[in-house]
Amino acid sequence: MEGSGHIVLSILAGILQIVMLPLMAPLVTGIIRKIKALLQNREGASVLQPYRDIGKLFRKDEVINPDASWVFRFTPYLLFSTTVVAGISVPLITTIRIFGFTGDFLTLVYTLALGVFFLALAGMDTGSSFGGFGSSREMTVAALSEGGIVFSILTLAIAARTTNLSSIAAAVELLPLPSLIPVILAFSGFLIAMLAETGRFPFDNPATHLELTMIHEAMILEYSGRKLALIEWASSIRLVLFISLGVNLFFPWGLASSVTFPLLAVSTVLYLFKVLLFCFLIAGIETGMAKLRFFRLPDLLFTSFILSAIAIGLMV
Amino acid sequence: MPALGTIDFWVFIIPAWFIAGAVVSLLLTRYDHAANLAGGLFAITGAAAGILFAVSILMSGTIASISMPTSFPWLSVSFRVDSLSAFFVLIISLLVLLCSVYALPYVKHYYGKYNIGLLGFMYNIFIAGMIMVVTADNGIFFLIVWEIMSLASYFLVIFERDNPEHIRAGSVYFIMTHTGTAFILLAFLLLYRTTGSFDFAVIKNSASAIPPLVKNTVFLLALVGFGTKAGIIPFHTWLPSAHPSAPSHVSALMSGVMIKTGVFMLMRLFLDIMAPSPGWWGLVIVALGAVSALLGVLYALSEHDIKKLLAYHSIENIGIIFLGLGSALFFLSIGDEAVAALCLVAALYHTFNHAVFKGLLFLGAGTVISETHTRSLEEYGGLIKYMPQTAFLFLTGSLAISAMPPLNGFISEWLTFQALFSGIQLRSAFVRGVFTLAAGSLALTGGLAAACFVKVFGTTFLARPRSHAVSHASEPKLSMRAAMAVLALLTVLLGLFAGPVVSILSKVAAELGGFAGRALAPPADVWSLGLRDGFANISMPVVFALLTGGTAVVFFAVRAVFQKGRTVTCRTWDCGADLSPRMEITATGFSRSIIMIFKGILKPTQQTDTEYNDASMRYFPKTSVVTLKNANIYETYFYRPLVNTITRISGYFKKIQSGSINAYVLYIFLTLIGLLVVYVMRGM
Amino acid sequence: MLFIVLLTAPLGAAVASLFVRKSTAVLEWLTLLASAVYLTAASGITYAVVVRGTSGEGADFSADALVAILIMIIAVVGSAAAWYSTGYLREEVRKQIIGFSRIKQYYILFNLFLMVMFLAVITTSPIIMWIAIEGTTLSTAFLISFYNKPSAMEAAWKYLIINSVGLLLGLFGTLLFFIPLLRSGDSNGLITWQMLLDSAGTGNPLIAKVAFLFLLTGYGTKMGLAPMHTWLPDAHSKAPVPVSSLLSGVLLNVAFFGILRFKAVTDRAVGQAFADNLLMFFGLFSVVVAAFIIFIQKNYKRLLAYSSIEHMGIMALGFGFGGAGPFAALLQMIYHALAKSVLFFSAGNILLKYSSTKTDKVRGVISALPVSGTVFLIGFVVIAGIPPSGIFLTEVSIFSAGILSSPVVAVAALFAVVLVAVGFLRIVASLLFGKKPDSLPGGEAGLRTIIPMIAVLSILICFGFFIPGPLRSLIRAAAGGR
Amino acid sequence: MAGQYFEYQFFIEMLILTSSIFMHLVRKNSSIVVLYMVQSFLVVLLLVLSSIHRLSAALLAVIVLTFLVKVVIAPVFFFGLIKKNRLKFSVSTYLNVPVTLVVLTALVAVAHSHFFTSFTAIITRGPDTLFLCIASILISFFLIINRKGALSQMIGVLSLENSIVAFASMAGLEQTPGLQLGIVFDILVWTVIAVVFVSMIYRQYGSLDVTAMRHLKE
Repeated sequence: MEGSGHIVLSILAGILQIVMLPLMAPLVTGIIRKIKALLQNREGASVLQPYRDIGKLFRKDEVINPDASWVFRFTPYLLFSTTVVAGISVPLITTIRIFGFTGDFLTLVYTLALGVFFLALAGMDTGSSFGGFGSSREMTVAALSEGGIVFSILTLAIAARTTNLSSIAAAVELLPLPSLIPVILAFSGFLIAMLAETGRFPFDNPATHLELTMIHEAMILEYSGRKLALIEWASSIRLVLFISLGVNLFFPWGLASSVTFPLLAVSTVLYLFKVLLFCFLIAGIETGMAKLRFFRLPDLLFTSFILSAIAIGLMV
Repeated sequence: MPALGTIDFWVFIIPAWFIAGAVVSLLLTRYDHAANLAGGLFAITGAAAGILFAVSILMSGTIASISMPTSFPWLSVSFRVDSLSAFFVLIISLLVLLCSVYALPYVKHYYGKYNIGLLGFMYNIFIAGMIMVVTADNGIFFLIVWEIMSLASYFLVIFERDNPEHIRAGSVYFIMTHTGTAFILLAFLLLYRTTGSFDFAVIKNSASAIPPLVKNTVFLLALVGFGTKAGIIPFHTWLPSAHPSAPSHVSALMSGVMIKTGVFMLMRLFLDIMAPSPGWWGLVIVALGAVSALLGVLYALSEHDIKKLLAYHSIENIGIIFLGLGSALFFLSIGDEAVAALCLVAALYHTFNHAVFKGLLFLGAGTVISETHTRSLEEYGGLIKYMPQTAFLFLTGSLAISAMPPLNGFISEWLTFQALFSGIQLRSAFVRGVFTLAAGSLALTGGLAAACFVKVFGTTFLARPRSHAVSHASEPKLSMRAAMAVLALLTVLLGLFAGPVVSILSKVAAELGGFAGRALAPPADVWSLGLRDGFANISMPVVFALLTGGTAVVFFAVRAVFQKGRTVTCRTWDCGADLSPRMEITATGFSRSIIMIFKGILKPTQQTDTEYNDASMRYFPKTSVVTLKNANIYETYFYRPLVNTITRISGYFKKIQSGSINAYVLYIFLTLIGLLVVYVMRGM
Repeated sequence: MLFIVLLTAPLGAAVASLFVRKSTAVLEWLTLLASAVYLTAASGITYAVVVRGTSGEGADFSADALVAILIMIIAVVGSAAAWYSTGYLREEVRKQIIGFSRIKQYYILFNLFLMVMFLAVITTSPIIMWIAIEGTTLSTAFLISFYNKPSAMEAAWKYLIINSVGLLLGLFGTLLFFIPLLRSGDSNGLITWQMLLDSAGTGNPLIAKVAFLFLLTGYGTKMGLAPMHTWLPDAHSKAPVPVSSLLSGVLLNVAFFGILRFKAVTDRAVGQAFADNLLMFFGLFSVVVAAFIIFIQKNYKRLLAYSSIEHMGIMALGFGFGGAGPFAALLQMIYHALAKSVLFFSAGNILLKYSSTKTDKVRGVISALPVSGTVFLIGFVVIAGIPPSGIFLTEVSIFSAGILSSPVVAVAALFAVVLVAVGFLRIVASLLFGKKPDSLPGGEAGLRTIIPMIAVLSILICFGFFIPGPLRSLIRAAAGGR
Repeated sequence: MAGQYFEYQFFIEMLILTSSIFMHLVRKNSSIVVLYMVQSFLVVLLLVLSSIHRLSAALLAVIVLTFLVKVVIAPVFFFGLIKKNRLKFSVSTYLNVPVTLVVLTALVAVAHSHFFTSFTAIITRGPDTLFLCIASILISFFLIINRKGALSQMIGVLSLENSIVAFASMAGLEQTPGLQLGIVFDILVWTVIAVVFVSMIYRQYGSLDVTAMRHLKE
């Protein structure tokens, strides 16, 4: 009886693991927008607005440049799928490895990179000036931020003696107090790199279409209709994916260590709460900070890298 | 001579077959087509035999060897093929097979212009040289075949000898590789001084008697010598100019396998013959690897010549191989054989992978070049519409080299990362620092490589044509596409079946590291691949399935749910002006931001040429050309001063030949007096 | 008998040529006939040496293994050069550079030159050897000034004076070697090498040392050891090409032969180390000087001359290092003689085509002269010691002898040799490749300028891969019993 | 050994050395040829002295021939050359007279220094003669270095040869007559060739100044 309940719960957790991120992603985006609006003394749109946007885009006709090749048409699907596949690896509510074969953090980073690779190609595919420089900037930032992401998670991996994300989360929870200093350092590194990876302030402005400042938006300028919808959705999943990584790797307290219903319920609530806090953090940063000039970004990214490297040095 | 049909016989017959092919090709030199066919068919059959031979050695685990004495006492024609040699024979044969298939139609455009018989001769000699290099068992014999390989490749580099640029590239190549050989010779001579033999087996048996100072000197000499061939920074300067000068299928071989022979010999020497080694050897190699990987990719980014760019990526990938190799040496020195096995597997795996995807990319580049007659990225564009299959294959190669899952580049890079992570967990702060920086360099390298290949693929195949060069491009001959397709398939298979590959490589590594028989290899089966004590595990089939399946599901789901969407084809809004190719981003423009970020390392020089409509009123420029180049700091701060110093010294020596007969007689006089003073004084 | 034939064949050709009027063909036939004769005679003598260990004729002439090697070198390179001369000079006549009287003078001196070289190696008397080597200077002086241009005069004059001075020092050294014999009262009659060897231990070692110093300086001048080498590039670059090939490939070896003979005596008198160190010093200095000058050389004939200096230096090193060195050095002597003549022949064809020895005036030789260009390239590979050439093996074995006895010298020489290859390649690449001038018609001059070259090249390549047993034992005997 | 003539030999050798030194000091080409003639004559005298007790017809023939070649034929050639081309004065030297003298003194000192003391073993009585020969060799050698004229260089080489012959005869190192004949013949041919060359050089360059021949420098 306990066995069958366990299995049922496991399947449930597995499904949750797969669908939770895609489903809640637009909401998180909406929440951040809302908080930002409130902080900026605006009323802002509803937190559900992103769902409506995506839905509307899905139903719209699309326009495609005749110069575009199959790369342009194929990219949104691949991007969406890589983001979702990457999301499966992230521990959301439990430290148990639900899918035993996934969860390696390098795989996660590189799977996400695959999406970016194609997105950058798609940006160049239509031959417009915007798309090209958007790709260039995106790849520049992505190349530099990859080190920060890898290293900040590596700090934890070394402490945990594993590169599996769920196991890292489980191990970090048990770390002695002195080890928290490197964890905090690594988190600062992670935060910077994550903002870059998800195209937030001070790296990119997700809400702009000004040619001088945009990176991500420039690449996808040619997209419309359902392809745009997929891309928008994927980027919001990407954001919540990184938020989840941040909250569950660096602050894993409350993650369910076994598959029982009460534990799962508590950890789900805790997880959502942590994500909400993180949303406040991001919104705060975006409100309090100006976007940096492009050539100032590398300094910040190298800072992230160095912070994580120091953290590794401190972690024995 | 071993009996016909035994495995030892094949050791001898495979190189002999290539040499026969070389001779036949040369004899047919008057008939271009026959020479091409002969050279190609001999290479293809020889390579097929080589694959079978290598696989049978790898599978059976036997060691094939033959040795024939020669007229010279210290020289014997000795071959010995253990699993490491067999592994390299396999890589070489595999790439040779595909490149030769590719070359059959490719070489046609040289008909009538250059000597095809000679090409076939040099090509087959080159292959025979490579095969013999990885199977030689005597130092002098090794040096001979090593130089044969270098010489043949030199002639292949200058094959299009009317172009002064190729001649210059060839000269630099020859000079550097010959100097490198001198370092190798010196290393062997030192070993000979202490062990009294040039035979690898003898040296290995008395390796423990070599004094540390000699051993360390040999290490440094061999590192310089073989590092030059491998193209490790700072000895790489020949590589970016030499590889592009050769015909593309040869470039593929040079980049894909020839430079690996340097890696092979480093493995052979340090892990096998001279083992055990002190820890700092490994750290030096790791550091060199880290520097080469990062700088290689940065130089590649600032390059617009497609073949040069690929050549720079070879430097990068050799750096990655060095990371694995160096870590293996280091872990062996501290006695951690299990991790050493992992590191070696990473190095070997990446060696294989790089051969496959670099071969693919060079063949692809060769196709593009032969269709457009230019090597400049700035003149391509939109080729995906003229040659969709080539584009797809090239994209596969690009993804593989950028370490994108689920292709093969990812898995070896993943293994290398894991190797470095093991180093980071060590106790010594210094060692940890080295490994941390190396891992950082690798992480950065991966990202930059992806950026670079976005640039290459984007500017070459996507968007609109940038020049007329593209307009007459079309798909190449079937066999050329087939060769590339097989390589592309291999990038997938090598990624998908990482588990079985790793278990084979583990055997090679175990034999090489001297810990055969102990189960130290990373546990691997068809489905997954894990590291000791569960540090990490990965399942490539699942990653593959998820990515392909996921994409398919998304695609069909979206199709199914939103059927109503209409797709309109319409030009991009162009603000009223015609969209022209000049509005597309250029290769230079694409990488400019990265170059500027790393300007401390790359030292870019920018040159702007502006032409105005009106001489007096400089408000409306007609054209403006920005040229972004990297200062060649090795040239400026090392090679150029070196050459200048030698030239200056030569100037002093030249003054001996002053032209004055009185001075000449005076030399004789002074020599005589000087000798008398020295010797008669000493005799007293 | 064979010894007499060896000397009379070229002498006869020279004398007979004196009486030839107006017919170039007769001159050519005389020389070619002589070459066939002395080639046969030399082979006969070598065969006798291989079979019996030595061969001799009366008290005056004898041949041991070393002599056999040298007469074979002289005969082979000499007859190839004779053959090549016929083609080369015809071509020059066609270009109206020279006339009949010149040709006649050429063949007379050419044959005399060969005769005195044969004499120098087969005689049993050191003094006759001296006279014969002086004879080489005299017979080649006018060959070097053959074109009667100011620069050729300059080269010839320098050649004459420097070599005369050197050889007089050699004479003085030779005479000093006789002192022990004098003490033993055995001064009547012809003094032979054997007598010198027998008496070597009896004299004052200091005198033996001084004698060898004079001798080494003197014969070293002729051999082209730095810093006494100064005449060599001038003479080689100004002489007609076949003569250059003989100077470089043969004459230097004959001078080295003299030094080796006396070294054997000195070794017995004062021990090996003395002469070994001297040879090492001069050898290294020659290699280094040649290497650096080759690095900035701009004239391909001078380049070949400096390369000869380098190789003489390496051979000296080989004998200085001991161990496996002498064997390898003698083998290298053979390789070098063959390779250098091949290189000079092909350089001659280039010169005929382009009329310039300056490297910046010559481009695209491979296109203009496919055969000569290729041969030049192969010659370069051989002479630069790049595998699979035999010189690579001999050099490696010299270095491996050196790394055991004097590592520093060996390492220095190794890098100098690399520098030579580098400098050589720069010139080879600029000569052979690239586009040939459009105004230049392609095609070789004629078979007579090609066949000798190919013939020597084939011998060279065969020996590079396989050394026949008799030759090997010959070299071994020569190296051991020096 | 010709011991009884030791004083004469010493005296003659002294004169030979003096003639070598004077070759450095004279300016006129004809004077240097005369000096060479004198020196050759002295050498012949020395040969006669050293072999007087075993004088044979063959030896006499050699001596006569040597006399003919060195004292008669060679100078005749040289005078003819000088006359034909009106080469009265030789070209200058590198070192001026005082410095030359200093160098010569040094060379004589070197010859007498302990470098060559072992040569005392050759002649037990009166090694000084041998040292004079060596001094003469070195001084003749230096003549070739110091002089810029082709003719002077030629004489220098011949003088060097004279000094060596003198040394050989002093030390009792004469060879068989046949060999000596060979050497003399060699010298004769050499002289002829050198004279031809000198006149050719004069034709090509308009002077005998060897410093004009400095084109081959690479």
